Amino acid sequence: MMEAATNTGGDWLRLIVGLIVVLIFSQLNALFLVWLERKVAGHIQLRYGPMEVGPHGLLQTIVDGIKLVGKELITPFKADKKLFVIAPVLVFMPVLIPFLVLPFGPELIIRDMNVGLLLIFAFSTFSVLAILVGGWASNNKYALLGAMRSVAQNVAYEIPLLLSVMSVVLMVHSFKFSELVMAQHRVWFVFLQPVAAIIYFICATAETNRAPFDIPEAESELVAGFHTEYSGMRFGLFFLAEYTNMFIVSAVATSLFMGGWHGPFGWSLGIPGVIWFLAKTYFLLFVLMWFRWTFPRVRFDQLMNFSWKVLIPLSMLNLLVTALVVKFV
Amino acid sequence: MAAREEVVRRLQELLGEAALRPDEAYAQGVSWTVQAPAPSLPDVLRVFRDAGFYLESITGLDFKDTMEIVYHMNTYEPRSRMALRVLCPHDGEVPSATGLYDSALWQEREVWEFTGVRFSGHPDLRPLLLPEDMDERPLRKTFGTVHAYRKREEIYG
Amino acid sequence: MGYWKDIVVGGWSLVEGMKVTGRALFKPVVTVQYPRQRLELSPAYRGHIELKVFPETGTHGCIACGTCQRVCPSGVIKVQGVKQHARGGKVATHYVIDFTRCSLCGLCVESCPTQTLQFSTEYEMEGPSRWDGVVDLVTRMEESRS
Amino acid sequence: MAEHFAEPVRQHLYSLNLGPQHPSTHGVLRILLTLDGEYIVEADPVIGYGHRGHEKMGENRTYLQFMPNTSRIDYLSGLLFNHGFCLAVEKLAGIEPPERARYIRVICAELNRISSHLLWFGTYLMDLGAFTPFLYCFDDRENILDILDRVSGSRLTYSYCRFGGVTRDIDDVFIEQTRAFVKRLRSRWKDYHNLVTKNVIFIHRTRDVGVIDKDLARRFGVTGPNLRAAGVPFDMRKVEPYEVYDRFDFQIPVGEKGDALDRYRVRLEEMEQSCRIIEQALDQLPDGPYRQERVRLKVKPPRGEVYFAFESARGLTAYYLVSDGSPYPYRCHVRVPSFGNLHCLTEVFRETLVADAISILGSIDIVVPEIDR
Repeated sequence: MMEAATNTGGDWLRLIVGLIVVLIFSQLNALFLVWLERKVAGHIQLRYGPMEVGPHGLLQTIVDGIKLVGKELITPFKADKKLFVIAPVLVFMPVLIPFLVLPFGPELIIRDMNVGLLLIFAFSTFSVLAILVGGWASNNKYALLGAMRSVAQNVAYEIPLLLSVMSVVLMVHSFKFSELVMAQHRVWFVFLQPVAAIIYFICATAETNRAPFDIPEAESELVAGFHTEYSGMRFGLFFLAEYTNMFIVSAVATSLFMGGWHGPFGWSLGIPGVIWFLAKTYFLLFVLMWFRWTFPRVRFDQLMNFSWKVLIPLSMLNLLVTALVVKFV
Repeated sequence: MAAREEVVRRLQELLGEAALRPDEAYAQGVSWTVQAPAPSLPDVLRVFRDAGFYLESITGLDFKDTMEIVYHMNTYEPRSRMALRVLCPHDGEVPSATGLYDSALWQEREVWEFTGVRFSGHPDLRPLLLPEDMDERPLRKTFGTVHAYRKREEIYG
Repeated sequence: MGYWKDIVVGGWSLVEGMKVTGRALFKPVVTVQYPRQRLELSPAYRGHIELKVFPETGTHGCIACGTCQRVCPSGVIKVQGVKQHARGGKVATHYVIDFTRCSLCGLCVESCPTQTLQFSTEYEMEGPSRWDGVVDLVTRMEESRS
Repeated sequence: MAEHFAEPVRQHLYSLNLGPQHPSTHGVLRILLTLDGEYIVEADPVIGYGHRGHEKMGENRTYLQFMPNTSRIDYLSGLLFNHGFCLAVEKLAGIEPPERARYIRVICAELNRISSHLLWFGTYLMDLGAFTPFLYCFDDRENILDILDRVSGSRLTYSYCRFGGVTRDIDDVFIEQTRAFVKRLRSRWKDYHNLVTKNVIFIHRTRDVGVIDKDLARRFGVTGPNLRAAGVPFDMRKVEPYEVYDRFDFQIPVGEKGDALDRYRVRLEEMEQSCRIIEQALDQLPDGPYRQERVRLKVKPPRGEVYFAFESARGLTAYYLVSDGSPYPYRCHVRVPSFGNLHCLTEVFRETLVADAISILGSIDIVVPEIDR
C-alpha cells in the first residue's frame, strides 16, 4: 500500500501524474463547492438557488468564473502594486500542496510522507500571510482591518487546532496519514476523542474564515474585509482558495477523526475507500455550510475570548487526559 | 400629570399668566401653549428640562411679518405635550437650547438651514440635510412655488 | 460550574438553531421562478391608468373635464378634448400620462366623475427611453380594441 | 472597554468613512468614525443624501395630494404614515370617518407595523451576519404584503387611507387571510426563538451592547421601541389613544436596560401585541360604509393648526399642520422618530467596537429616507 521510496522512476511518475490530477481536481472541486454552497444556502432559505445555467444551475459557477476572468483587474491608487498582485497568488499556491499528502484511499496517496500532518499545518498557516499582504497592500482601511483581524484570529486558533490534533497523534504515535487512518480501522477517533474532534472542527471553521468566524471579511462590518479592493480573477483566486481550504480542513478531519477511507466499524460494504473518504469529506463540508447559513457572526473580542478561555484550556485538558491514558492504560 | 402642572406653575411665575393658554380639549394636540419672548427661552427650557420633559420637535414658521419657532415639549405622561412659541424677526437670532437638550443639536441645525433663523450659542451650526454649499432657505415663503404668504394674525388672529 | 454550564447550554442552543435550518432544508421552496411562473395579480392591483370602455357606447366616457389633471400630485396627466356638437359636452381626443413620474396613488381614478378611468394590470412596461413611459390612453384604448 | 479609554492616549487615531455605500447602513447614511484601533472614539453621522423636500412639497400640494408622499417618507411603514396624516387632517378639518373605516385602518396599520418589524428583524440579523432569518422573515412578510396588496393594490407605498375612510372595503377573503396570517405568525415564534433568541452567539452580540437608558433617551428625544426597551411604557396608542385603540386590550412591552437585546425583545413582543389588536379588531369589526362620501376632493380646513402625534413602527411620529383656510397647508412639518433615534448614536457609539456599532445601528431600526425627508 505505501509506496516504497526505492523505485525512484515510478515515484517521479506518480508525483507528476498526481500533481496534474490534484490541479484539476482542486479546481473542479472548488467550482462544485461554490455551487453546492449556493444550493445549500438556497434550500435552507426556502428558495432554489442557481437554476438557470445547466441542470439545476450546475454550470453557474463556471459561467461566473468566465465572467470574473473577463473583468477588469483594478489596482487601487497608491496601493503597493507588487504586493497587491502577488497576494492572490500567495494565497492560492499553498492550498494545493496539502493535496500531495491527503489520503484519498489506500492506494491513493501521492506522497505518504512521515510528516504529512505537519506539512499541511505548515502550509495552511501560509494563507494568513497572503491575507495580511493583500489587506495591507490594498491601501484600504477596511482591508487592513480585515487583515489584522485575520492574523489575530489565525494565531489564536492555530493553538487549539494543533493541540487537538496532538491528542490523536499521541494515540497513534505517528504523523503519517496512512498510519493515522489505519489506526481507525475498527473505531473512528471521533468516538474515542469527541472533544478533540469538536475542537478541531471549530478551529477549522475559524482557520478557513468561515461563518460564524468570518470576521476578516465580515461583509456587514468591513464591506468585504481583506479582499475589498480585489476584482476580477484576483478576487476569484481568493474565493477559490477559500473553498479549497475548506476541502482540505474537511479532508484532514475525515482522515483524523472520521476514519478516512474506512467505513464505519470496519464495514466497507463493498464501497471503494475513496468513495467513503469523499462522502465523509463532503458531509463535513455540508456541515460547514450549514453553520454558515445558520449562525450570526461572532464579535472579534468574543472570538478571541472563546479561543483563549474555552478552546485552549479544553484542548490542553484533553491532551493531558489522552497522554495519561496512553501512558498508563 | 404632575410634571405638566409643575411646569405650568413655574412658567406662570416666570412669564406671567397671560403667556400660557390651556387647551383642555386637546384639539390642537397640545395641552398648553406658551408664548415666550426670545431672551427668556433658556430659562423656560430649563424649567421644562428640570420637570423631565424632552424636546420633541422644533418647527420654524415663516410669516410675512415675523418668524416663529415652535418647540413641542413632551413628557412620558398622557396628554402632557406643550407648545412653546417664540417670535423672532427674519434672519434673527434665538438662544440655542443645545446646552439643555442634546436633541436640539440637530433639530436647530435643521431649522436654521431651512428657515434661516440662527441659534446663538449653537456649537456646530452647519447644514444637516441640505448640501454644504446651499445658500437658499427652502422653507421660507420666498423660495419656490408658494401659494400664500400671510401675516401671523391672518392665521392665529 | 457556571463555566461548564455556559459551554453546554450555549453549544446546545447552536444545535437547536441548526435543527431549524436543517428542517427548512427539506421544506418546499416558497419562491416563484418568475418569468416562467407567474402569480395572480391582486384584484386591486394598481398599474398605470387606462380608459375604460363602456359596452353601451363602445368607447370611453372621458369628458375632458380635467379633474384628474388638477388632482394629480405630480401633474403627469394632460387631457385634451373637443366639443363634437355645439350643445354637447366635450369628448377627450388625447389623454396623455407620463408614467415615468406617476406615483400610482390612484387619486385620478377616484376623482373621475364619469368613472371612465381604471387601473390596468400591466406591470412589465419597459423601454430604453424615458419617452416610452409617456402613453396616450386614447390611442392605447383604440389599439387594444382593434 | 472603559478602561481602554481611561488614559488619553489618542495618538494613532484614524478616520473611517462608514457609508454612504456600505452594506449595513440601511440606505444612504454616512457615518464618519474616528477610530482607535477598532474602537470608536467619535462618530458623526452625515445625513441628507435622500432629502426630497417633503415639507416643502407639502406646502405646494393640497392635503389630498400630499397623501402619496406620506407613504414615501418612511417606506417601510407607509400605511402608518398615511394613517397618521389622515387623522391629522381629519382632526384639523373636523371630518368624522365611519366606524368601519376606523377598524379597517387599525387592522391594516397593525399589519403594516408587523411587516415593518419583521423586516427589521431580518435586516438586524443580517447586520449580525446571519442571513437565513432574513429570508424567513421575508417569507412571513410576503404574506402581509399579499394581504395589503389585495385590499390596497400596492405592496409598499399604499396610499390607502383617505380623509373620512379608506379607498377600498375589505372583504371576507381579507379577514380570512388575516386570521390565517396571525395564526401562522404565532406558529413561527418557536422557530425564531430557537434560531435567534436563544442562540448563544446572538445573545453575546446583543447583551449590554448599545445601552440607551432613560436619561439618554430623554436628552435625545428617543421614542418608540428604543425608548420602551429602556423601561418607559410610552406608546402613543396608550398614552394618547387615537382612532379606536382605546377599545382594544393590549400591553406595551418594556425592557429593562435598554440594550440591543431588550430592543430586540420589545419589538418581537410588539408584533405579538399587534396580532392581538388585529384579532380583537376583526372580532369587533362593524358593518357600514367604509368611507364618508361627503368629503370634498379639496379639503379646506378652518384656520388654525394641529399637532398630531401617533405611533409609527419606529416611534412617535407627528404631523404639524398649519392651515390658513385654503386647500393648501401653510406649513407641513413632519416629526420623524428616526431623527432622534439616530442622533443619540453619536453618544452611544463612543467607546464601542466597529462590529458593535453595526449591531447598534441595526438594533435602532432607522429608515434613512425618513430622517432625510
